[in-house]
Amino acid sequence: MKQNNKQAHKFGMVIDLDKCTGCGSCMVACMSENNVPVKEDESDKKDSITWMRVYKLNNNKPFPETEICYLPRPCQHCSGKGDHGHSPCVSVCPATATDYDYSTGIVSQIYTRCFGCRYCMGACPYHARYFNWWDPKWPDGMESYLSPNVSPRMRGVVEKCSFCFHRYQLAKEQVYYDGEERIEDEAAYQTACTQACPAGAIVFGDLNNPDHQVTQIVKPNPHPEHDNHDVVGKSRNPKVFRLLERLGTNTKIYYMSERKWVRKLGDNYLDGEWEKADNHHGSSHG
Amino acid sequence: MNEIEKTEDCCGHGGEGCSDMEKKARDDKGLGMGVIFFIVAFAVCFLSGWLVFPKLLYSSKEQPFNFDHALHVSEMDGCDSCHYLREDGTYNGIPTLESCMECHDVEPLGETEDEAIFCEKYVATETEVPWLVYSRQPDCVFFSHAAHLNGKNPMDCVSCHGHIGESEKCKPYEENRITGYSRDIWGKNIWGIKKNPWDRMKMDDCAECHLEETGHQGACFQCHK
Amino acid sequence: MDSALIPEGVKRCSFPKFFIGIAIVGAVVLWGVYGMLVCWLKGLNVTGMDDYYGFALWIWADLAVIALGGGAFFTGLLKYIFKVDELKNIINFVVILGFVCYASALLILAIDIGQPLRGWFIFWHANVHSMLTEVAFCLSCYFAVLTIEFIPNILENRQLDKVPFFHNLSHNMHGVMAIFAATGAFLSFFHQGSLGGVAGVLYGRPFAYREGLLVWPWTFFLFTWSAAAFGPCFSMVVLRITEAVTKKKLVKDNVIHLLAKISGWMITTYIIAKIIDTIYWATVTAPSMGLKMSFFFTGEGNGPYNYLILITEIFLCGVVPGLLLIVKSTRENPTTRLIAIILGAIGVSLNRWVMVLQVMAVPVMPFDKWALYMPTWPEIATTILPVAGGIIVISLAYRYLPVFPQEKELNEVTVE
Amino acid sequence: MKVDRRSFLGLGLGAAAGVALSPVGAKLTDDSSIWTQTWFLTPVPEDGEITFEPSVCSLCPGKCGINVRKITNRPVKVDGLEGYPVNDGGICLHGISAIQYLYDPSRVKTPMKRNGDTFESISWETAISEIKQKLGDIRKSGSASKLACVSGDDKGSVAQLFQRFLSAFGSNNFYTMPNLESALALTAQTMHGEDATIAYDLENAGMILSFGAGLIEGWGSPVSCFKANASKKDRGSKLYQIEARLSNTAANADKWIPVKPGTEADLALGICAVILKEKMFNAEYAQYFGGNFNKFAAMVQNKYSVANVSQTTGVPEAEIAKLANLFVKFNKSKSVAICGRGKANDAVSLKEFAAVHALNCLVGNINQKGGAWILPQNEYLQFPDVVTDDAADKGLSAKQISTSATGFFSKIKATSKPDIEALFVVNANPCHNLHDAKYITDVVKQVPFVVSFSSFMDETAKQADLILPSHTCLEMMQDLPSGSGVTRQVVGLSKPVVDPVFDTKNPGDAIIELAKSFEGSIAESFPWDDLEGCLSEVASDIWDTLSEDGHVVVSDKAPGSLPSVDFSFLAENPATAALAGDNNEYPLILIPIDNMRVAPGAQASSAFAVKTVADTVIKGKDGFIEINPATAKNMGIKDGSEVKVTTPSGSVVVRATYFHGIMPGYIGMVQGLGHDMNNMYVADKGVNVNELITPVFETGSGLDAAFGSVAKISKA
Repeated sequence: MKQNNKQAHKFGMVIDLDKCTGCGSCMVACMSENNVPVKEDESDKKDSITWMRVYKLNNNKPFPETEICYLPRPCQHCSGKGDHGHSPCVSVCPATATDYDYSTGIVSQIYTRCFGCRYCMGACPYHARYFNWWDPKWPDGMESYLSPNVSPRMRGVVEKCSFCFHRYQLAKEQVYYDGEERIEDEAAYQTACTQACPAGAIVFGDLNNPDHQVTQIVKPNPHPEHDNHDVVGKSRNPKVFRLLERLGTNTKIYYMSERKWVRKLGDNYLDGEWEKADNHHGSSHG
Repeated sequence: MNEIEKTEDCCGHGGEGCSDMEKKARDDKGLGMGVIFFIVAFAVCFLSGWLVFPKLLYSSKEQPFNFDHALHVSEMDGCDSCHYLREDGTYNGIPTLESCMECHDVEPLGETEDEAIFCEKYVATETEVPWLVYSRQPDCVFFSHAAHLNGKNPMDCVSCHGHIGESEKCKPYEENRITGYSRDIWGKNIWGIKKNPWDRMKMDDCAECHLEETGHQGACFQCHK
Repeated sequence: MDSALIPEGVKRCSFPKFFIGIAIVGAVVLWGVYGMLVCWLKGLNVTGMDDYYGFALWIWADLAVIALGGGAFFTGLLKYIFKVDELKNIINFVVILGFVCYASALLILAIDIGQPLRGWFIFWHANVHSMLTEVAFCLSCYFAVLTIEFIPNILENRQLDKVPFFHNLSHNMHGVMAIFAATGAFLSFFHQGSLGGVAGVLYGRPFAYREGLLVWPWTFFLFTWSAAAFGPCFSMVVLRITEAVTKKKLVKDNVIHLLAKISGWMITTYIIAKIIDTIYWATVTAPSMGLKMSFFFTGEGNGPYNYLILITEIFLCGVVPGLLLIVKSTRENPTTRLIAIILGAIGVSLNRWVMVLQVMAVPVMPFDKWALYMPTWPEIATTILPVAGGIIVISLAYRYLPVFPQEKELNEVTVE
Repeated sequence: MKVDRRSFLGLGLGAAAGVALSPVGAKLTDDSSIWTQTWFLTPVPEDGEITFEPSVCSLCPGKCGINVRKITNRPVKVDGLEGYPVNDGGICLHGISAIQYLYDPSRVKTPMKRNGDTFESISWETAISEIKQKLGDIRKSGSASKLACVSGDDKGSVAQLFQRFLSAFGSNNFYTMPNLESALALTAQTMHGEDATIAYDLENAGMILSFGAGLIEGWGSPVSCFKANASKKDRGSKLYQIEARLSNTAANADKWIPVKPGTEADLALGICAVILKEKMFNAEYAQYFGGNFNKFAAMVQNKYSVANVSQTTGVPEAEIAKLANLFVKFNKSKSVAICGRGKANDAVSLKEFAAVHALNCLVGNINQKGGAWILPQNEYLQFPDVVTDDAADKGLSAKQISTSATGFFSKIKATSKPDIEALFVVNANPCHNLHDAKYITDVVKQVPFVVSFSSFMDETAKQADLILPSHTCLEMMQDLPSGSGVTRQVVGLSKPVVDPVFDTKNPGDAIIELAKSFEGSIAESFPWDDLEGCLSEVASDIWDTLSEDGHVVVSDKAPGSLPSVDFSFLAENPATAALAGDNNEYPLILIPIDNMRVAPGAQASSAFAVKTVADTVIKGKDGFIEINPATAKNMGIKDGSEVKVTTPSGSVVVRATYFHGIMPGYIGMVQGLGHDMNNMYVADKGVNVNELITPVFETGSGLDAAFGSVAKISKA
């Protein structure tokens, strides 16, 4: 159980940034699925809870060479340096309110355990974690659309994307009912954002399952990179990258784009490093 | 100050006037009174803590009317005729009025006055019975009955719910005034000490069993939502 | 009117005067308490923090007071373990100071967390991997130790001392104080360190992240070292203030000079280590994550976080006080010494600020922006609260307890 | 015995020890923490059985299939419906937000009657009889034609029942809000002389030449367009986007060709010219070209030479020629040209639509795979003839006031005493969504008797004398025909998936009830009890399938026959409508921006949708204009600073946000903001761009063709 054994799932996602239209369906699907509250004013994005946030990237060129691209950012569900499950946030939580589930690769967040020290937020470079600065509020009657499958959060705790874990739980119940043990079918467990995306830009599945589309697109390298042993699961598809891969967070959200400038924005590079990395990637695998 | 100085000046102090005798007497009196008060206060607080506090902590409610589990189990043979897994694997919990009405009607089947109440107050008016659920877990908990009934090593209801199926009377429902939990979650014993596995339904109890059965307590998201 | 409580043979200001002083500070305390209640009742939305600034003024205040309170454990260490006996004349005072600092830290933490009633989870459901857990445990243990170290001094109050039970208790406690001091030193080493670890382990935050030894990043050792080095500076600053307020000399110069000298060498050694650490980080650690040093101190919207802050921390408030305190002449010259110890206290606070707030400010994702933060009044009030509280504790202690063994001798009271 | 300090000490210590050794401390500590996990400040959703109910979304012209997840009859989530012919599982953010509209704070909870400046609740009976009273008087006075109705569209039984009511009553003043569907119908009418609609087979098209159509901004049927756009990568299809601003569509396109807004028609005709000059047009289809083809050919070649067009549009000559060649010779499958700026639901110009359609005709992609399909109107509703009486006939003999909603409002204002005595507004919010919204509001104020059928207290409802609140889409039964460019002709059935939350009615039922309250011909024209009864009769052919499967696919392949093309409208080279106002006084041009995350239609954005909007669109309550840094710097305007935007229609203060992707000299403002509603999530956030745009009417079509407005800005 403690290590990523063969039986274990490793759920992950690949997002095709060339298909993403920035329409916001994923964001709303997520809010609606996960009982995320809405404040009167959400225009201060630094205290606006959006488990799935869509960033607008641009190539910083003047008219008419300008290009823009949208980048959806759920929790990256890092498996941490060397893929050992010590995600930046999990290893710092003092009360074990967030853990790494070795059987699914999902980083949990337990609202009733969290006491709101916010250390995990400081640890997360993706700003995927959100604090409940306010009590959750819904206008009269509106709370009757809340789903019982995700418990609403109280003031003073941290919350984040859970890969719609409750859907996994429900899928599991079905599997048990049918007298099986394990979810094999890709369709049986999909996140709300994946399901909603009208462009089909998001592909979700089990990175340990070769039959799953996500694995076939990403082709993750199971071995540590020779130049940085912390990095495991780097994609062997030259068009696919991860956010801040060099930190060794080993995220399970992969991004895909034909556009060089977009791929370059996925990580920090010293002058000249990017070209090297890209060419290397291109030549050795492309 | 350091030790040497202290001892010195306290000896000096002792030297002037007050003889050890007087000192002793003064202390005894003082301490004596102190001790008496101490004992009294201790006794009062200690006992009220053990005896009165639990009474205050829990409220006690009766069910809308008595439900005879023993009778129904024998009539319907087995728990799962009323408490069952739905097609999608989720658990139906307390049966809805609708499913009760598969057998019951406005006209009582038996003579018990409880059924009479049921028929006129609920069946007739088609209002759900506001049962008080002894084993209701808080909102943050996801418990999969399917996993425990259909999983690798299936469990029977008793191991968690005890012998409620054999009860003829519904015990009063006790609710923790602070947390709103049913008392059965924490257990009857104020320290939460249990004799039988079903005496308590706290996370530790789940973890304990999981550790035995699966070799691991399980990840948070296994049972939380 | 309270003369019965005042230690024998020393002079204290009149009670009304004292009372007015306390009342004024008390008003500040009340303001702080109000701020605290606002935070607890309304929730943390009343603060200037946001999802980019989960750690802000409060956490800084925690780290700072603990570093400044470091004088307690270090002086204790010197006196009880290394038997530097002169320090007995200041040990009571630094213990009280440490007590105040650690009490403040705990209070602020209780306000800072989103669900104070669950605060105890950190002990009950502890995650051994978390630096914060280590902090919590050591911090509270050491606070207990400080309390124990403080008690004998309290029991020496003229009235309490009359009770033989207390008299003997304090006597015996003095006997075993060395053990507590040792424990304290040990605990402090860890929680001072783990406070450094708090930032150092954040491998998702290139500005904070440091390689290290075993499970401890370099910041772990730097924080301990800096606390030991700058703690005494702060103790001396506060002593100087107390002397100014009471218009009395309370500790003999040789004691101060000794402490200053030790502090000086500690600072110098620390700052050398710090400089090496910074260079290594700037040339190896950060670049390995694809970031140039200049990125962290320049760049659009970086607000106050430019090279100046780095230079101030390391040179003005590190190298300078270090040198001033190791050179005999400047060390023994009251003015330069005062400058040095003040700079030192500022330096360590600044270091803690940088290691908390600049970490949050620096964007990590290439398309993200610098984040800045401005505290609100409840944050400020609750941060000043323990300071005011501390002033009251120290005043009371000074007035009613024999804190300074040398006071009598240094100020002969002429009974008229 | 003397009680001294020590006694108290003892007391205290004793008590402390006693409590310490009792369970109190531990239990209270634990329980207090548990209390914070279950306290009253956080709602606990009720658990229950999970069920799914398929339905169809009516929030926009897209008409997507939705699957509503319910917990014991309580809708908790809206998903896209797998396998539905329009959206196959996909769904947009507004559809998902349908559950929020149910409980929207600005909903009208009961029928309302104006009382001075306020409203009072009344019963449905009173409401209906009040209307009957008023309308009765109007008829008696022999001016039946003075009843008008503005509707969101004219498709589906609900809209058509309103139209029918007007006919039975004796008025032909039925207007629909500007929308793509009607523009397409008009184009088909003009170019093929058929009562048809145009659909685009985008998912099979090779090259898509889009003249500003916001394929992923909500144009046409949004989700199906999203899907078509997403699949182009795999199909090797290419999208060429022609517009002044780097919209999401442009950013997502294979090539973005900036062009001066308003000159799209010129560019299209310019490309036609090249195609004709090079004789690249499709010879087979050319035999269907009507008489005026040669005249058209001659006209474009001398009026729209590459040089001229490059001059007017700002597109390099080489680019134009290249586009023409690509468009004709694109190797994969057929190319198709589409138009209608952004969501194409405000300004539309017939000239533009015709010119772009001409391109499709020239390459001969008409009724071809991947081309433009001329589909007969979906006539699944067979209403019996309206029964009319003299009053009705008299009214119907009167001429329709205008051809467009905007035109209608401008006309009735122009005349001193209103031509209109009563106005119905259904599924529309003209006081916010039409150009020069403030002016429109004044006009509506003038109309003696206004009845709104809105679900929400929106800008138009606020001006009404009576509000007959409608269900929201999840509460409502209605038939929803697909359209707006989708090749599959589908009729969907929206079902009530939840009991009405408030005392509202289906406007279809309401209008039937109203009609029946009249004696004689009007009642006779409505021989049904309710909408469902009506549908089961007038849609009898498909009703069984519809009510069982939830949708019916009427047709999903291109018509076999090829329609002839009539170029005479274009051959006359109709004038392009120019923006009102003096360019010297107003050096800049303001263009509305369509943003998928902002709902532009009859209903305002949901709380969810507003939350997703960027802080460069709304910040606090402030709205923004997009401006090219070059333009801004010349005027000394800083990023994020406040500016005053002035147009001939009015002026507002907003903030400026730099965007390299907008053409220098132009400023953009997001459409669908600045609502004046009792709903904290949208109220007063941003400004309504429609208040800044003066309508300009295209000669011939009479459509409002104002693609923007001349404007000037200054530091505020």
